[in-house]
Amino acid sequence: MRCYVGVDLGSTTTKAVVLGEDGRILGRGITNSRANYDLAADVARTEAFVTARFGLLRREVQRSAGDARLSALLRAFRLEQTLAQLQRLAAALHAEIDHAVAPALRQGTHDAIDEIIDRSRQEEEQVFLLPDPPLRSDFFRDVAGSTFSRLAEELANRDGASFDLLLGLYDKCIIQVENTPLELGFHDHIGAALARIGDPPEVRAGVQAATAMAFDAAVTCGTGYGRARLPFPKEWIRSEILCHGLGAHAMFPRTRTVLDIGGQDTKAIQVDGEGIVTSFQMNDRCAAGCGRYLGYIADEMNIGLHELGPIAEQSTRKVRINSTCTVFAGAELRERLGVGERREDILAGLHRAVILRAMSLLARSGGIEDEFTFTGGVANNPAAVQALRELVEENYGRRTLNISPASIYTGALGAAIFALRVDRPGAELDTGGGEA
Amino acid sequence: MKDRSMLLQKEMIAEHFRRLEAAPQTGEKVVYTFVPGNLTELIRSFGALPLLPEINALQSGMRGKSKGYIAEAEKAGHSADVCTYVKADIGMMMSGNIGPTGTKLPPPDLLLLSYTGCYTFMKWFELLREKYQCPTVFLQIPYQGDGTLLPEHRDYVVEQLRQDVIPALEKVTGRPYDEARLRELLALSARAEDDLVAVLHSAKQKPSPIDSYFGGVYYIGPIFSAFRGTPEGVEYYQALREEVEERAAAGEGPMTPSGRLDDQQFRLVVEGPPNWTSFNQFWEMFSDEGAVVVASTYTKVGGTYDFGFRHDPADPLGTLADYCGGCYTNHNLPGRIDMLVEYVRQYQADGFLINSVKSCNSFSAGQLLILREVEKRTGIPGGFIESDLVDPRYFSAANIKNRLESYFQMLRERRRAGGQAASPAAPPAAGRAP
Amino acid sequence: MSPTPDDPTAARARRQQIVAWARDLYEDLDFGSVHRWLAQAPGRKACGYLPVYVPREIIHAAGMLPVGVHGGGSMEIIRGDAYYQSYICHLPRSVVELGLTGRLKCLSAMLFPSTCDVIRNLSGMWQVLEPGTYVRYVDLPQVNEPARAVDFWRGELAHLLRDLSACTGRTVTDEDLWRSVAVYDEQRALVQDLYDARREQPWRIPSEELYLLLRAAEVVPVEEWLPVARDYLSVTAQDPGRPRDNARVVVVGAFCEQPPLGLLKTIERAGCYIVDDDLLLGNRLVQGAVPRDGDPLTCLARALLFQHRESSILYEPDPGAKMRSIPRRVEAARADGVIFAAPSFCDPALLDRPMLREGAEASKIPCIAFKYAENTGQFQQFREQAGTFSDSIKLWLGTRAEREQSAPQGGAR
Amino acid sequence: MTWTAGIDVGSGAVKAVVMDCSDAPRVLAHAAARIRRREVAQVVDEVVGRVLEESGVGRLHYIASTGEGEEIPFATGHFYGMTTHARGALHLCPQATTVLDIGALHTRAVAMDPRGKVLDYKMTSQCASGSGQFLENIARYLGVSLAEVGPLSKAARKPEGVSSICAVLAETDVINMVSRGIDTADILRGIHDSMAGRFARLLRSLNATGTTFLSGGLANDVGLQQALEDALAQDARKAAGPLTLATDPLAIHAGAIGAAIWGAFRYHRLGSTGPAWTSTDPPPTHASAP
Ligand SMILES: Nc1ncnc2c1ncn2[C@@H]1O[C@H](COP(=O)(O)OP(=O)(O)O)[C@@H](O)[C@H]1O
Ligand SMILES: Nc1ncnc2c1ncn2[C@@H]1O[C@H](COP(=O)(O)OP(=O)(O)O)[C@@H](O)[C@H]1O
Ligand code: SF4
Ligand code: SF4
Ligand code: SF4
Repeated sequence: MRCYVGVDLGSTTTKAVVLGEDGRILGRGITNSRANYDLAADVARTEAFVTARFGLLRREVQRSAGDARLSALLRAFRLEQTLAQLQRLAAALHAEIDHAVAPALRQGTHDAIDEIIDRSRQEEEQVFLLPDPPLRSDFFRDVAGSTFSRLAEELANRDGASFDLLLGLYDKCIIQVENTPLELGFHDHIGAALARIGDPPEVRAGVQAATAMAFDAAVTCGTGYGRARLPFPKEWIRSEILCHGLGAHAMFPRTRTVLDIGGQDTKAIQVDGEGIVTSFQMNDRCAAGCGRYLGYIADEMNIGLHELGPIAEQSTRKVRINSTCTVFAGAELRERLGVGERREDILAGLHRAVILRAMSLLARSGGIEDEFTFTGGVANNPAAVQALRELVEENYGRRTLNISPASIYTGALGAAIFALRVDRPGAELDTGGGEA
Repeated sequence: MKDRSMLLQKEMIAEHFRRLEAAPQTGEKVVYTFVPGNLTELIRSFGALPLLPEINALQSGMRGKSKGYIAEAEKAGHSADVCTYVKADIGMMMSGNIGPTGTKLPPPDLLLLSYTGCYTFMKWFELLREKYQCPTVFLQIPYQGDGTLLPEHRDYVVEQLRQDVIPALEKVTGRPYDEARLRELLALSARAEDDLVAVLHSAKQKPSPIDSYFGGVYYIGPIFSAFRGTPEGVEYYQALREEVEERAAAGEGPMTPSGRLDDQQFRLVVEGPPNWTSFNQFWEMFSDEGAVVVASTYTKVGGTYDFGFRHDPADPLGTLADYCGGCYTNHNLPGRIDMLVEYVRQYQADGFLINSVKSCNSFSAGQLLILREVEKRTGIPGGFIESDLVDPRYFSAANIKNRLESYFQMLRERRRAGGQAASPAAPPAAGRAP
Repeated sequence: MSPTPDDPTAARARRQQIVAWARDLYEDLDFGSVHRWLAQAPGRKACGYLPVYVPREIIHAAGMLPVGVHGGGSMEIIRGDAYYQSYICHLPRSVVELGLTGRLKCLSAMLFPSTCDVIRNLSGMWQVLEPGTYVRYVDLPQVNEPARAVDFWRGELAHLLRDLSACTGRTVTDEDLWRSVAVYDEQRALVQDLYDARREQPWRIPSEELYLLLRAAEVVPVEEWLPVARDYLSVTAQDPGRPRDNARVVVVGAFCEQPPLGLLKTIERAGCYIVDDDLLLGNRLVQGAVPRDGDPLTCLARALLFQHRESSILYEPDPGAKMRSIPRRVEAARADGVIFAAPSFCDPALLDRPMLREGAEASKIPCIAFKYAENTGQFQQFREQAGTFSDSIKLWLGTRAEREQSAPQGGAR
Repeated sequence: MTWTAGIDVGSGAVKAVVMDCSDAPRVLAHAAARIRRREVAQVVDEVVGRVLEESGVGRLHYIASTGEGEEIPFATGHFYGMTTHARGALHLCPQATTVLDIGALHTRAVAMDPRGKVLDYKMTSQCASGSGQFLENIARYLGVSLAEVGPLSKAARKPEGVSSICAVLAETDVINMVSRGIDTADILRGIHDSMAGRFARLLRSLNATGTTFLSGGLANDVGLQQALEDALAQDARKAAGPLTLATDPLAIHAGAIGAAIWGAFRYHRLGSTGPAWTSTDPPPTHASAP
C-alpha cells in the first residue's frame, strides 16, 4: 500500500502519522524524544506502522473476533514489547554492575536488580490480566522507571540496599536501552502476543493478512524542534507552525485559531479556510510555562504527568501563581505547600498560569477566532483544557473549542499531509475530521 | 573585489580615528555625542572632531569584543537588564578605550548630550561625565508627542543651541561661532543627503539593487556619524549612488553573504536595529532564503531624509532643530506606524519583520502594537524575532532561524495558495482582543 | 469624627478604619472611588497620569480629578503581555491590561510624563488603543541651566491647561490656579509631616500603612484626603507602639513601578525600618511650597525647576550630585544603610544605581540592592538579603542608635 | 559547656550539626538529607534526630535555624543565610576572605572580614542554570551519579560549551550534544565551565582576593573546582588579585555550622536563659514543639 508519513521530532516526544493515498489516517506512533534523534524517529514510525497494521487487522476481523479479543491482543502485544525492553534493561544493568560497582557490593546489587526486574515483569503480566488497566504513561522509560524506583525504595528499606546506587544504575542503563535499536515492530512480537491470548483462529487469519501487507512510504515529511536533523531532503522539512496549522485544519476544517503547547514552546497560530497560516507568534526564549514545566512539577510531586490534571481539577480555590519559570517550579511548589496551601489548589493555579501565558501569545497573534483548536501534548491535560475554556470565555466570549484526543499528533499529521501533497499535489483530503 | 564606496568608507573611517588618536597631540578638540540628533556640522564648524560612543559600541559588537566589555561593566555594578550599548561603551573605556580601528580613543573635551529619542542617552552621559569629569552640555529635543515638532519646541531648541551649545563649543575650542562656515557645511550635507536618498529609493525597483537593512547600515555609516558636512562624505555618497545606479540599470541585486542576490524571493520591510555580534550570520538567514530588505526604519535613526528633510543652509540653527526633532525614534508611535505602512506600500513589500532588541526600550516598547497595526493596515503578515544589539548572550541562532524559517515558509505557502501576491485582501485575523 | 486625644481605643479603631479605607482603594482595580466621584455631579471628568510626576495643580484647576495610574499590582495579565516583550518592565503591561479591560474608561484624559522611553512610547500606544481619550506626553524640562527652561515648562503647563480646560469647558482664572496650588502645597506639607513622623518613630507608622495612605491620595480628591491623613497622623501619635530592635534603611529606586506590599512588609519583618523612600515620588518631587511671586504658571514652572529633589527622572546638571545625594539622604533620615530596590528592566533606576552606590560606598554606608516586579510573589530572596543586612548591622555595626551612644567603631562597606 | 545545634533548611537539602562551643567550636555530629519531594518538616525532624543521637549530648543550649528555616517551631533563633555561611566558612577555613555558596537553586558569593561580618555579597540572578539542581538533572539525564560527575569532568578533553542561560533550554543543548556524539565527560565539563564562568564573575565583581571557601552542596565536586580554578586563572588579569580556592568535606554544612556558632554567641549575650532542649524533653520535632 502506498502511504505517506509525517514525523514530528519534538523536544520531549516524537510522533509519527501514516496516511493512506486517500488521506485517511492509517496509524499513529509516539515515543519520548531522546539523544538519538534518528532512533526516536524510527521508533515513532515503527509504532505508527504497528497501529496501522492493528487497524487493518481490526477492519479485517472485528466482526468475527470481537472487540474484547482484539484489545486483548493489543495489550498482549504491548506486554511483549515491554518484556523485551525489560530484558534488555536487565542485561544492561548487570553489565553496568560488573563494570562500575565496587566488587564488595556487586553480588548484593545483582541480586537486588534480579528481584526488581523479576517483580517488574510479574507486575506487567498482572496488569495485562486486568480487563481495565489503569491509565499510564505511553513510554517505557516512565513506566519502568516508576516501578523501578518504587521497588528500589522498598529494597532499600528492607535490606538496606543503596537507593541512590540503584537509581543511578537505572538512569544510566535506561539511556543505553533507549539509544540502541531494539526490534519492537509488528512482526517481532505479534506471534508471541497471539500465543498469549490462546491463538484463536479467527484472529490468526487477520494477523496473517495484516502481517503480509506491504507498506510503501512514498514520501516522509519531517517537522518539529529537531526537524533539521532528520535525514530527509530539505524540501521535505516543514516548520512546526505550518504543520500544526495544517494538521489542525485537517482535523477541524473550520479552525481559524490554533494554540499549540508543546514541551518547550507555545505557539499561537492563525489559519485561513485552507489551513494556511496567516500569522503566528511563539513564546520568546524563556521556556517558562510550557510542557516541560508541568513535567518538572509532576516530577517534584512524584506523580505521572497524566495525573496532574485530574488532581488540579479537584481544586476549589485556585492559588495565584505568578512565576512559571521551569527551573524554580519545584521551589515555588514547596514554598506554597510549606505555607499550607493545598496541593490541588496550587496545581490549579499552576495550570491557570500556564494558560495565561498562552492567552497572551494568542492575543499577540491576533486573538481567538472561531473555531479554536488546542493542540500539542498539553491538550491531553484536562486541567489545562479547563483553564483554557474559562479564560477564553472570560476574554472572548463563546468560542467553539476543539480538542482531539489525538491532539499530540497534530504536527505529525500536518507533516504527513505535506508528504501526500509532495507526491500528489492537489489531492483531496479525507483525514476523517475531528474524530472523537 | 570591493566596491569603490566601501574602500572609500574604510579609508575615511581609518583617517578619522587616526586624527582622533592624535588629537591630544595636535590639540584638536574632541566632542562626544550621539547619533540621533547629532550636530556634526556645528561641531565641525568649530574645527572639533565628533566621536560617537554608540558607533564604538556597535563596532565592539562586530569585532567580538562586546561580550567582554559588557562583563566588565556588569562587574562594575551595571545591571544585566539595561541597554548593552552603554555597557559595551563603559566596558571599553574601562579596558583602555581602544577604538574600533585599534587606535586609542582620546577623552572628550566636551560631552554634547543631544537628548533625542532616547532616555538612556541622558544616563549614559551622566555616567561618562562621572568618569571624565569634563564639561557637559545638554540639548533637550522635545519629543513629537503630538506627531509634529511644535513651533515653540523648535524655538526652544534654537534657543538652547544659541545659549548653551554654541557657548560651550566656543569655550572648549576657543573659537567664535562662525555662521558662514556652518552654512557651507550644511550645504555639503544636503548634497550627500540627496545622494543617500536616491540610493534608498532605488530599492523600489525589482530586483532591488540594495539591501536596505544589512547593506543599509553601511550606507548610512558616514552620514549618521562624523562625515556630514565633509567633502569626503559628499564623495562617498556620489560613489555609492553611481554603483547602485549601475546595478539597478543592469538589473542586479546587492552583494550578500550568500553571494549576489538577484533572485529575490521576498521583499521585506524591517523595523528595529540589527544584531551586531552575529551580523553576517543573521544576514545569511535572510539572504539564504532569497529575502531582500527594501526599507527599514533603523536606517532613519540619524535622520528621516527619505521623507524630504534636507539640512538647509539658509536657516542654520533652525534646520538643526528640525533635524534633531525628526529622527526616527523621536517620532511618536502612530507616526512610526504610518511610516512603516508607507514603506510597505511604496516599496511593494511582501513581508514585514520586526527585530526586537532587548537593549533598546526606545525601539522595543510598543513594537508588538506596531506589528498588529501594520498587519491590519497593509494586510501583509508580520514576523517577530528577538535578539540584542551587542550582547551575544541574547542572540540565539537556532531560535531566530526557527522563526525566520517558519515565517518564510508561511509567506511561501500563502503565495502558493493565493496566486502571485502574498497578500490576500483580507487582513489576517483582524481585530484586537476584546 | 476625630477621636479625642485621650481615648486610645477610639484612636486605634479610627486608625484601623483609615487603613481599611486606604486598602480598599488600593485593591480596587476598577477605580470605584473615581466612578463615585464622577457620578456625584454631572459633567465631571477625571484625568489619569502615569508615574512619576505630573503637575496635578493644572488638572485640579481645570476641574478634573487627578488619578494616579500606578500599575495593577498582581492582577492577571493577558492583553498587557501581548504588547510587551519579556525584557520590558511590568508596569506598562498592567496599565495596558487596565485599559483594555475597560477599567480606565472613567478617565477622559491620560498624561504620560517623560519618565522613560517605555512610558513615552506608551503615550503613542494609548493614542492608538484608546482613540477617545485625550492623550498628552508631558515632556519634563531636562536642562543644564534651570532658568533656560522656565519658559519652555511654562509653555507646556499652559498648553496642558488649555487642553484640559477645553475638555471640561471651563475658563480657568489665576484665582483658580492659586487655589489649586494652595491645596497641593498643603498636601505636600502633610506628606512631609507623615514622613517626618515615621522617621522619628518608625514603629508607630509602619511602611505598609503609610504607603496605603499615600496611594489613597492618588485616587481621591485632595480635599477629601487631607482631613483623613491629618486624622491618621494624630491617631498614630497617640499610639505608643513598641519599638523593635531594627536597623533603619532608606529604600532608593522604587519611584515608578511600585513594589508589591509584600516586599515592604518583608523588608520590615526581616529587621529593617524604612525611614525614607522614593515610593510615589511624584507627590514630593517638588519640595516645599510653590513661590507666589509671579503669575501662577510661571511660579509652578519655577517650583519644578528650582525646587525639585534629585531623582532619576530629571537630568542632573551638577556632576557628583548624585553620588552626594545618598549620604545626604541617609544622614537626614538617620539611617543605618540603603536598600536599592528597583523594578526589573527599569533603565532609569538601574542606570543610576552604580553612581548612587558609589556614593554610598564612598561614605561607607552599607547598602544592598535588588530588583522586583509589581507582581513578584516570592519574597524569599529579599528576606534573605534584607535579613543578612540587618543581621550584619545589628551583630557588628550596631544600629545608629547604639552607635550614637558609644564611640563609633569601624564601618561596613 | 555550651552545646548548640544549627539547622540549615535549603531548597535542595536539609543540613544539621551539633557543636560543642565551650571553647574553640567543634562539630560533634553532622547530617544532611536531600528533600527530594518530601515534606520539609519531616526531613528536618529526621536530620535533627540523627545529629542528636550521634552527638550524644544531653542538652542543647541554643537551636539556631538558618536558610529557609525561619518557621522551625523548636528553634531558639534564626540567622540569615549569608551571615551563617560566612561564619561557617571561617570555622572550616580560618584564612578565608570570601565564601562561594553553591546550593541547589542559588549561588552566592559573600565577602567577610576575619570576624565573620558580611561585607558584601553577590547572587546569581533568578534565571540561572548554574545550580545544583540543574547539574543533578543533567547528571540524571546522562546517567551519571553525582559522585561520578566531578572525576568525569576532570577527565574531559574537549569541553563543549553550553550556551543557554535557561536551564530548560540548556537541557536541550545537552540533548543535542549527546546526539552529536559528544563525550559525556566533555559535556559535563562544558556545564562546569559555564557555571564556573558565572561564579568567577560573581567573585570578580566582589573584588575578591585571598582565599575563597567553597560551601554548599557542590563544593566537593572536583570537576567544578577544577573548572573554577581554570576560570579564575584565565581571569587573573582582570581580578583584583590572586585567588585561591579551599574547601572542606564538611562544606555542605557551613551554614548549619555558622548558625550553631552564632547561636552560642547569642546564648552568651542573652545571659542565663535555660537550655533549648534537654534529654528529658521529647526529641525536638515539629510535632512535639509547643
Ligand atoms: N498524557 C498526558 N497528560 C498530560 N500531559 C501530557 C500528556 N502527554 C504529554 N503531555 C504534555 O505534553 C508535553 C509534550 O508535548 P508535545 O506536543 O509532544 O511537545 P514537543 O513536540 O515539544 O515534544 C509534555 O511536556 C507534557 O507536559
Ligand atoms: N550529600 C549530599 N546531600 C545533599 N545534597 C548533596 C550532597 N552532595 C551533593 N549534593 C548536591 O547539593 C545540592 C544541595 O546543596 P545545598 O548547598 O544543600 O543547597 P540548598 O542549601 O539550596 O539546599 C543538591 O541539589 C545536590 O545536588
Ligand atoms: S530559567 Fe526560567 S525564567 Fe529563565 S528562561 Fe528558563 S524558564 Fe525562563
Ligand atoms: S536605549 Fe536604544 S537608542 Fe538608547 S542608547 Fe540604548 S540602543 Fe541606543
Ligand atoms: S518601571 Fe522604569 S522602565 Fe518601567 S515604565 Fe517605569 S521608569 Fe520606565
